[in-house]
Amino acid sequence: MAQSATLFSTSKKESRTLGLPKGTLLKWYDEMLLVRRFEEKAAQLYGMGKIGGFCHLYNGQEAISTGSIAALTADDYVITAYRDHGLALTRGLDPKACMAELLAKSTGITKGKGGSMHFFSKAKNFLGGHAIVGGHLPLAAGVAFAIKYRGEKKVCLCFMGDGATNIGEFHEALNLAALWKLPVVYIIENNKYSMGTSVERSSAVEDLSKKGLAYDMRTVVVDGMNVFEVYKAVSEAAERAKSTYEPTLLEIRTYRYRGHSMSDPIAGHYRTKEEVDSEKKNDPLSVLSDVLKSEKILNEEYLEIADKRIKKIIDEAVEFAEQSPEPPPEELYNDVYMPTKAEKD
Amino acid sequence: MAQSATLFSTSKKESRTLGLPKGTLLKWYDEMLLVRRFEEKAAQLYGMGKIGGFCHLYNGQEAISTGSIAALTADDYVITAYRDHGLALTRGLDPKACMAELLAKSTGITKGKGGSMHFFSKAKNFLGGHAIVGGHLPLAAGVAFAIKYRGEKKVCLCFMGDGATNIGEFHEALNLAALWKLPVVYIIENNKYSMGTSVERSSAVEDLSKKGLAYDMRTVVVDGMNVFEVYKAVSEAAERAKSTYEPTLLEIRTYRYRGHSMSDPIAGHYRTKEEVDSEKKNDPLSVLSDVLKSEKILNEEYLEIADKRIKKIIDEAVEFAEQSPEPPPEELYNDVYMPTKAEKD
Amino acid sequence: MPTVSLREALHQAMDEEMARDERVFLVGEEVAQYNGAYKVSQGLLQKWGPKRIVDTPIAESGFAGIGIGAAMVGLRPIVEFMTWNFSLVAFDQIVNNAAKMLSMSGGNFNVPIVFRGPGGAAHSLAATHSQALESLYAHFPGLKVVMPSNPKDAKGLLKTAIRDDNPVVFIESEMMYGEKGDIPEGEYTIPFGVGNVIREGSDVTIVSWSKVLQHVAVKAADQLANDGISVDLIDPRTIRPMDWELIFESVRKTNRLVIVEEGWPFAGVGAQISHEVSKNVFDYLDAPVERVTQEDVPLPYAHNLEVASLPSVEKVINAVNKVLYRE
Amino acid sequence: MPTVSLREALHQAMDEEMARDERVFLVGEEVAQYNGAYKVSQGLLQKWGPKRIVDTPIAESGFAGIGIGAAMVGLRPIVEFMTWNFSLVAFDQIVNNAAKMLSMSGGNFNVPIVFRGPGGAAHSLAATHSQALESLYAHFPGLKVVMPSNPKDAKGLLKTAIRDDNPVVFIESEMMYGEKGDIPEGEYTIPFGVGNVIREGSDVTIVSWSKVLQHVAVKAADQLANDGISVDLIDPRTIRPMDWELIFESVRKTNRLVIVEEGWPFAGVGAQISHEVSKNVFDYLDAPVERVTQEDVPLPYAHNLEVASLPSVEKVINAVNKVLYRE
Ligand SMILES: Cc1ncc(C[n+]2csc(CCOP(=O)(O)OP(=O)(O)O)c2C)c(N)n1
Ligand SMILES: Cc1ncc(C[n+]2csc(CCOP(=O)(O)OP(=O)(O)O)c2C)c(N)n1
Ligand SMILES: [Mg+2]
Ligand SMILES: [Mg+2]
Repeated sequence: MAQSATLFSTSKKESRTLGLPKGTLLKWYDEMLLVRRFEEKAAQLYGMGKIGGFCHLYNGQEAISTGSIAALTADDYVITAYRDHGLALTRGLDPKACMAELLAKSTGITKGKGGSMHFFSKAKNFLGGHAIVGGHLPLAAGVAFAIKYRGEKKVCLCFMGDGATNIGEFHEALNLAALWKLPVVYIIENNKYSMGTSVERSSAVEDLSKKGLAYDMRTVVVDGMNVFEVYKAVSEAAERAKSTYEPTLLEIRTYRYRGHSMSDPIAGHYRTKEEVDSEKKNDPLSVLSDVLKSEKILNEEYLEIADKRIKKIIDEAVEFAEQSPEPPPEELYNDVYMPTKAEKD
Repeated sequence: MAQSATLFSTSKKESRTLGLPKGTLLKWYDEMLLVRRFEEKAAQLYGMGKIGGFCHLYNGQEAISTGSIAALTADDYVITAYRDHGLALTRGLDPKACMAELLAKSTGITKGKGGSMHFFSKAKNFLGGHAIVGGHLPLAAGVAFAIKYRGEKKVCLCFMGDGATNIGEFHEALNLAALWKLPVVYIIENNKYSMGTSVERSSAVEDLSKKGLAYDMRTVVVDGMNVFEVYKAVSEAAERAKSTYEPTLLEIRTYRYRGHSMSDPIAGHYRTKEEVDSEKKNDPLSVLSDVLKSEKILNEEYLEIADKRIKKIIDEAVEFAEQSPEPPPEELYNDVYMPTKAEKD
Repeated sequence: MPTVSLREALHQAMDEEMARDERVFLVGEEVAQYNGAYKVSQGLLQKWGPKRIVDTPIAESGFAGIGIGAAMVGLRPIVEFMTWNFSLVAFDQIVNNAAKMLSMSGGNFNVPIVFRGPGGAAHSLAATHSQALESLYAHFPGLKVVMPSNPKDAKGLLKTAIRDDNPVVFIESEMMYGEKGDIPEGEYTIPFGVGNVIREGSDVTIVSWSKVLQHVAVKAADQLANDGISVDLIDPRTIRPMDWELIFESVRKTNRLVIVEEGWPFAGVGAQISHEVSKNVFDYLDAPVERVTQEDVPLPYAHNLEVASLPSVEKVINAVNKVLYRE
Repeated sequence: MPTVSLREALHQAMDEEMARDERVFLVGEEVAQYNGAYKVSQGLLQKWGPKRIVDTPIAESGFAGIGIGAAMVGLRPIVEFMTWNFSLVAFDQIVNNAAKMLSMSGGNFNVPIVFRGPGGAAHSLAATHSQALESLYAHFPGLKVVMPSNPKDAKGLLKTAIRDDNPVVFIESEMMYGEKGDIPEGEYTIPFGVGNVIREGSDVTIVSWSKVLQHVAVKAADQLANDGISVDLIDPRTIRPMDWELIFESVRKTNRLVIVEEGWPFAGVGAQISHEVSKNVFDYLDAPVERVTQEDVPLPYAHNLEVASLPSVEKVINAVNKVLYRE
């Protein structure tokens, strides 16, 4: 019952690169590589004890951040869960500020307040980074409510994991979004596991797209390892939200390369090394670079240069983070309440 | 996608009275009449200020309590929301104790602790009477969990209103019941309104049976004004739960004659008097008595006698309640904690 | 000065703020077409239309969260809970998403939202429907908690709450909706953190708020007055921020304190007041602080037990006699 | 006496009670196949099978409610919250369905259930994942609240909790799971409401529990001892019921009280202890009660701010100096 994206196949000349300009395609590759390298560096720094708390990496899911964000304008909104580095970087949050946040520095994206799970940027309409599973789903409907309230042509993308589809707020948020026709796109990043629990052990329907039927919500299943597929599906859903204020549910199938968080081994408890390795054969970066190679848009040499360019960005980010001061003690008492006129008079 | 009940049409000689013994059919009528009269009396006493708090009457929904409870054995469990008088009486809770509860007397079914919204009886496996919408849905799954845990051949019937299908616990409870295959039957008493809000204004799907699709749960739509239809559907679902431990979702369509609670007028705000009157033409008691008449199982004279018999039961219940003492002051401190061995040693 | 009911005062505050600021809207169960379960929003749908007066399904987490999300991007929602008891299914949204957003986002996003509705016991609504929950919400930094005791304060404080840039928990009383009082002509607001002296006195300080202030503490103060005991009766009006100085000042004068609250005793608001007073004006206290609270039990349905469980004039007078060492 | 970690002690308690009573089962996220997010249930699936060690989806209201329903009909569930922070989405189930069932049903149905998991801050988990919530749960009559500070107490109290016929909120500490201590050989239980004197002393009473007792209060007491100040250090072990007499007795002896808790100050457990002490042993107090709590802010991610926000040895020593009027 899950329909497949049609906007491009119908309204645009169909090609493996969707007729997108070369610059865009190369930018996509760079974005995905940046996320991949950022996460690898984060893992390394975590191992060195320079990053604390929980740290959930995005490796393997990079096609989703790039394909989704590419479908948005700067005015649109993005909100996600704690596995937020990839979407934040792709949305344009400064790698320096993101790295500084992981290192708990005052120059961090939230001044060291939120850490890995709580990236936020008002300037980029990036609404977090939320650590209570499902808790941000109603917020996304609220953002969409505001868009419609003001009669704006915007959309809110709300990302969640497969596990989040089993909590009550999923039901309440999707029912309200469909009932009130709110311009929100709910995106399930189905990486097959919620921590150590597979989809079939946590959801009565293994085909998560069936959950859209309870809300008569348009639902599409998407290959999350192919950035073009993600871009097509999210573009259509965003377009639809902006033109008709109708919500869409996307189940984007992907895979998490790392453990759930840094404390969780990559394989063993609940999945085999073989499974992880075979999933990696379908790596989103390779999928993209192979297309771009065969379309003669890039070559091996480009890849090497890109690698260096990204490495430099990461190194600079780390250096910036390392050299930044930790938050001053008085920072503890800031941002608890916003001083308001009401209180001052 | 909602399948219709088949157990009887297939496995039993089909007849308008399902081949049920005369005694059973007459008992059904008496049960439904008892509920109807009990509620009318409650409304009267509420008007006289003898009943306090919230009081949600069952008038119009009597075919559901009788048809459902008739499908159970004494070992099965029943749990519902605050609109609980009908199911409690039909399950066999003493009308005297129920009326005494409404009058807040020490002889009440919960000694005056719970009132109208919280009827309970351990002896009858009647697990309440719950006033937080949706809050009892997970409890029902828990009761079913215990049945399966012990390997018993029992079922738990869980009743809820149409409005309760929009709250998160509906989603969590049904997903868990389907995922774990628990012997519970979730019964939506769809009386078209949650307080003043119609189904189409509260649910993204007006056909509530669609909500079962998100859990691959067998779902049946039932005419709640026809006690035979209810009996057939619940019998099948109960049978299925006991033999396979599989849950079922029933959407039983009915209508509430009175206002939501005593403070809510019967019509005006959100529904017209015309609507109420036309719904009443399909009255569950008449539906049953008409069948029984045409089948020559009862006649006008029987109805008059039954009326008297039931009136007497109600009058005695009121008298018992009126004459019972209010709870003694020290009762306030009972039932807060259960004294346990653990604490005594 | 016009005389209006608490219900009308709250209605005026919402209506005036909606006229003043088009970002303000009201969302909740039965607030629109039904005109409010307790009629506080009577007529607002007609006046402001379905865009700004929004009925919801029964999904407290969902619509509380929708309010928070809308507030993050600049709207100013008023979220009505039919009663505060039902906020417990939206608890995480209020104490995590609303209370901590400004801090967790490092100042990126504030949440200008008002959660309002009636709290505490009404008549015979039994255990789940009769809870006074102010101490739970006041426990969380990031939230403000407001509990008006009369129409004037209710209007002025609700307008302040709607203009506040932080999440505000605004707890009313179903049993007071019909109670009338004078309010000033025209526009006014009342700042948070500024308490009110209801009765000036010298023998004993009583701190109380919301319904029990009017239904119990005031009556007790009057009876005590006939008895020659003068009560300094203080209404903090906002629980968080609390007007500590006003309370300390009073205790420095009377040297005796009784706190009257509707909630349960353990870790209630009164415990905090007792601690702060003992800590800050220790040397002025001539007697241990006494608290009158609900009995430490779930509230039963039966009226006689309900009355026995809740604070009463008699309990307050006994407490006052205790701190005055009178028989 | 065997020496075991807190984790092992809790594991033993569950394992022994499951052997003793087949009605006991464990349900929660990752408790079975994953052996527990913090490995408290390590090996239990292998030993007891999937019928009694049950993995759940992320649906805290759902599985907490399943536990309550199962308990109503005679099973004895242990519901594990991966951390107590996540209990906030199941709050209504715990404080209404579990806490009030016995009372609302007029004694028809009791709820013998244990809700357990780690509470409080670990390391840099930020605002939503670092909450010490004991005061919220202790506020509700019908619940018992247990907070062990060492392996011996943890095992004995958890066994008592599992055998208790009422809902028990059992709050552990992630940061103590690996900490070792001696436990008695074989079968034992520890009753609720009986506190423990950790250090005998005469100059000042310190009341503290769980992690901050071991990580902060004990260290402070030792430093103070070197400084010639003898601390009577009390671990109530259960917050509700509270061993009031033990605390009063100590204050009658030392005339001074400092309460050290991890939670926020406003209407915290410490406020209740401060009030009860002031009220019941007023004449014995030579100084106002001091409290050391978390700062009144959401806990930030940055380690230096986290440390600055939480109770510390230095803060406790300052508080002790205050009640002793020392510089
Ligand atoms: C309400 C709640 N319960 C439990 C947790 C602990 N927890 C954090 S992430 C997680 C798994 C989520 O899995 P999924 O939604 O699939 O997202 P993914 O990690 O795969 O991206 C759990 C159980 C939580 N943060 N919030
Ligand atoms: C969580 C919660 N929110 C709101 C309420 C107030 N309330 C009580 S009954 C009701 C309507 C329920 O309608 P429905 O589920 O259709 O049951 P019906 O009354 O029609 O039998 C509402 C909103 C409540 N009791 N619990
Ligand atoms: Mg996942
Ligand atoms: Mg209904």
